[in-house]
Amino acid sequence: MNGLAQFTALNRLSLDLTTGLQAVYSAVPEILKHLKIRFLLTTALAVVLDYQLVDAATSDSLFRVDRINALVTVVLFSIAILLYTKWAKQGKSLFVRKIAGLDAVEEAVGRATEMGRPVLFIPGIQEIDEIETIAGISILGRVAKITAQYDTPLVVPVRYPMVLAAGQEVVEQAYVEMGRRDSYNKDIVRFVAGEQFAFAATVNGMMMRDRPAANIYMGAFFAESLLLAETGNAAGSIQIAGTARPEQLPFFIAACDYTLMGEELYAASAYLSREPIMLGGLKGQDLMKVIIVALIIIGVILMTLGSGELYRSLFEAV
Amino acid sequence: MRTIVPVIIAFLSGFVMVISFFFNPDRAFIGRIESEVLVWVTIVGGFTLLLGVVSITRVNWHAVQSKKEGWVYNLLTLLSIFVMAIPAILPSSWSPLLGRATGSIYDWLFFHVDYTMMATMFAMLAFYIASAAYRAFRARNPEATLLLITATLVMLWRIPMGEAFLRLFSDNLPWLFSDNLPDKINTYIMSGANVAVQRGILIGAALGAASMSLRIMLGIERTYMGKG
Amino acid sequence: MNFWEKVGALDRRWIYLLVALSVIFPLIVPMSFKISITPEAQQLYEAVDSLPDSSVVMLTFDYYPSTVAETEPMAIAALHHLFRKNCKAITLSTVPLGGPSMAERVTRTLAKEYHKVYGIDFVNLGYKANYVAVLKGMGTSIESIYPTDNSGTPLSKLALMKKVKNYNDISFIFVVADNDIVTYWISIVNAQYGTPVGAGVTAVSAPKYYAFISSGQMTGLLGGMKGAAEYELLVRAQGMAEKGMGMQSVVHLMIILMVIMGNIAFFAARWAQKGRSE
Amino acid sequence: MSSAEIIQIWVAAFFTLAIFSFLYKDNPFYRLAEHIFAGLSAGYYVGLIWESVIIQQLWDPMISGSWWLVVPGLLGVLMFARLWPRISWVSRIALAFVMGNTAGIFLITQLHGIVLPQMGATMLSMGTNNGFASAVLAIIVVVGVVSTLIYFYFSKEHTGVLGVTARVGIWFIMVSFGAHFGYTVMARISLLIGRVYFLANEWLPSFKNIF
Repeated sequence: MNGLAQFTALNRLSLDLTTGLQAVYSAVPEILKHLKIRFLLTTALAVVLDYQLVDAATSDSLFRVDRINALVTVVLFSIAILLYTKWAKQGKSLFVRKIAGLDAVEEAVGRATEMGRPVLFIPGIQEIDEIETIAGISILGRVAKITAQYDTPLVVPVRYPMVLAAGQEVVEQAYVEMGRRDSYNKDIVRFVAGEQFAFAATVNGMMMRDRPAANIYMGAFFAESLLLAETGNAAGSIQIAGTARPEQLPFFIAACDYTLMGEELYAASAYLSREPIMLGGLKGQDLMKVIIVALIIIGVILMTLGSGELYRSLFEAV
Repeated sequence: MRTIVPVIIAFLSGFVMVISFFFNPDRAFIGRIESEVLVWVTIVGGFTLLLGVVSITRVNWHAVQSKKEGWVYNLLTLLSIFVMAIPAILPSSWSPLLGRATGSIYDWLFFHVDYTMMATMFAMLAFYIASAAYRAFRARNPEATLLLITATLVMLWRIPMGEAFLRLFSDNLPWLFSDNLPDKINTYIMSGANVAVQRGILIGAALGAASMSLRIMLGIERTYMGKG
Repeated sequence: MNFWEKVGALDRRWIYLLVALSVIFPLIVPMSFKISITPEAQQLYEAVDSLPDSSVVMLTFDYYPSTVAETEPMAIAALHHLFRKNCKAITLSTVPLGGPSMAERVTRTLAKEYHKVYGIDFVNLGYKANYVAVLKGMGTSIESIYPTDNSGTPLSKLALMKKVKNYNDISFIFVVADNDIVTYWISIVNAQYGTPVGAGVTAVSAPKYYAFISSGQMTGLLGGMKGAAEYELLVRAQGMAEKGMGMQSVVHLMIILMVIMGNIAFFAARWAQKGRSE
Repeated sequence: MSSAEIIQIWVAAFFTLAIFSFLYKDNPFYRLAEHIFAGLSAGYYVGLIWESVIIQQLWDPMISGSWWLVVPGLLGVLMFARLWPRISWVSRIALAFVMGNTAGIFLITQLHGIVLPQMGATMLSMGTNNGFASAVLAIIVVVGVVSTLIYFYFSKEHTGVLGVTARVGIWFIMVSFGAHFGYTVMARISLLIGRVYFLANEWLPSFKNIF
């Protein structure tokens, strides 16, 4: 079988899988879908089992038979992501639980309103093309809606021109939506400084002067996160942080009142913005997590019973 | 046209990599395509770095021209760019001071100015961590308390003096801490709880990265292309 | 602000002074401590030590100048080990800011000490852009990605490179890094080509790689300055890291005290507050 | 110590102290050092890319026969169109070519190189056949991985069994972040030690040769 025939065979295989799955999906409500998916997966594994047993000596064959486990994973993963993205675009109601961190943000802004002191929001210190900055900007939109409603002063220092533009757009839209176009002014979102530590030093100055009631850090942060959180603590503000960078999370947890960790930041912005691409991705990944947990538990049970080696070998990277 | 062509190119460039993974590179023709595409990507990738240099030069040039506040500093940046770049580009056959090899201006400036400053910039973090340790790290809730207790244990375990201190506990109270307490920290905290959580986060992050890659390849995610 | 609140909000520059003193103190009063070897450092040492004579090892300089205090001693100790065991070293860097220059300096200085000949015992490939394509590309042919070495000599003219086509001809990859490239060396190179990968990383990134150690995808791990000191001890190459451990201990104890005192001030302030408001 | 060495050490010491001066407060020395640093780093990229990409990967191979490399060369030049908003769309082709390729590699390697092997490594036997300690460790790892994954699961409310697992997850996460905190403290201190070591052992001794 030359390369071309192999390619069309592969193509037909993935098409059959997609149409088959599609038929199943449309007929079953969402919870049942997870069970259905697990049933389908065990049949797929049966297919894999006899491929995996094919002697690796045929590795000089055109097609890397020993990598069939990766093929099944990639095809299954792609179907899950694409189907959920399609439904999200069709406006289907896809449930995402409310992230506890968002309640903490609303509470903090509420407290700032009571005390009549400003809210300081930093959408991370990275460029606009970073996913964390995009997530930070969508959470800024939510905060701006609340500050618009209660006329609480809002300060948003940023480090890059493109983030400035995106921030101003989101804040203005929030004020217009809450019918408070008059109380919106252009320098709520302001460009502070380019260099990392100069940015932190300037924002620290603002914190000690304006003494904001709430500091909210949502986005990508690096070593200067320590400086910000520490000064905010000294200025007596409630502090809520959210970042996906693992090395900064321990410091934010120890120095802030509430912290959104890693994927929670993306889930919070998907929850708020309901943006189809982000929502589809999140739901697809959630489905994969269910499958992964199920497969792990099956593996642990088989291994404890002493007959799990063959099953476990399906997950080796070759 | 402005988005269809790039989307197709992104898909083809990615699809070659996905397909060639499932074929034997030396047997299938796709292997030859893959290897050539990879060479091209390393070449085009190199130019993105130059893009950053051109934009820094432009930003500083505008600042100097418009005599913005502190434009002298911007002039310094411009000078530093050329003092470093020009000798490096000229062929080293003309004089050992040119080119990039040891003994050239490029190498000297890098090791004795750039290298030093970068090492010092991050050395300041030690000061920030110490002051944050005192002024900000509070056991304000149960989670932060557990974090700080584990952190203290691991910090003690990581230094020889601390290890000796920990071993005091296990030597004098073997029934409570069994034999070697420091080893227990390595086994149960680092290779136990830490491995479990890092693995959970790794799997979550890998699913996120794969999802983003799929969307870039299929042209669903196009923010990197910019507006317009 | 009651007394305890003031104590808790001491001006940070006093603390900076304390840090400076606690770093300078061990310089005046030199201290040496017995450094214990973690199983992960032992695993890395044995993996390299068990390599047969003149086997080819890829040593990568994937760190920025900002973390040289932790990473450079690891690269130097690794090179000592390779030259002493008469292994062939192929060095490269995926870091554009300084990577190739640091690789060049470390290899050239150590080569003099061990009378190693460039092109036969060691080669520095330098930097090529877009590390994902570089790592994947070297799977089929190193020469396709690196037509020449760092100083421009075509690979075909270097004796060592004639017998090394791709990862199949490399016995071990020793990654010294301060960024996420380690995950790609594992998820691209080790997963697809099977070449064993060991790594020396900064302390801030070490905990993450325990997951790869326990899944067997990574053979050995050094974490931060302590990891560097452990490898220096194993290779018996007196180096910078070991000297630094004295200072490390003093400052660490000071930071632990800081956390404890800070929390005492925090709870005392809250307790005083409660006392006054009842 | 030759005069060249002394100059080297004093230049390096000047810039080290200029950066450290920021600790006291932002000052002209720091801004001077900061701007020179930005310039030198950009200059370093020019020298590096000129030789390692343009000369070694493009010019030399092209003049010795592989003329088709002019295509990636042109694609690379197209990248500069990004700097002028009017024609920035031209750069998309080059950007799409690179991003698409990386996406293709990541789609495979994140699933094949990370998800699958990490799943396999979590399938541990909880039996006590090879020792009580290994069974305890297996339980910790399996419960930890499952509870961490459930903590980052967003498609159902964290109530009932799911809620309990997520709670367990947060405790595991706090222990792991505590360990991470302990490691990071050492990282930051080592960097400071590196610089203080340079000042004390190289810069101070150089005073003898001058005064």
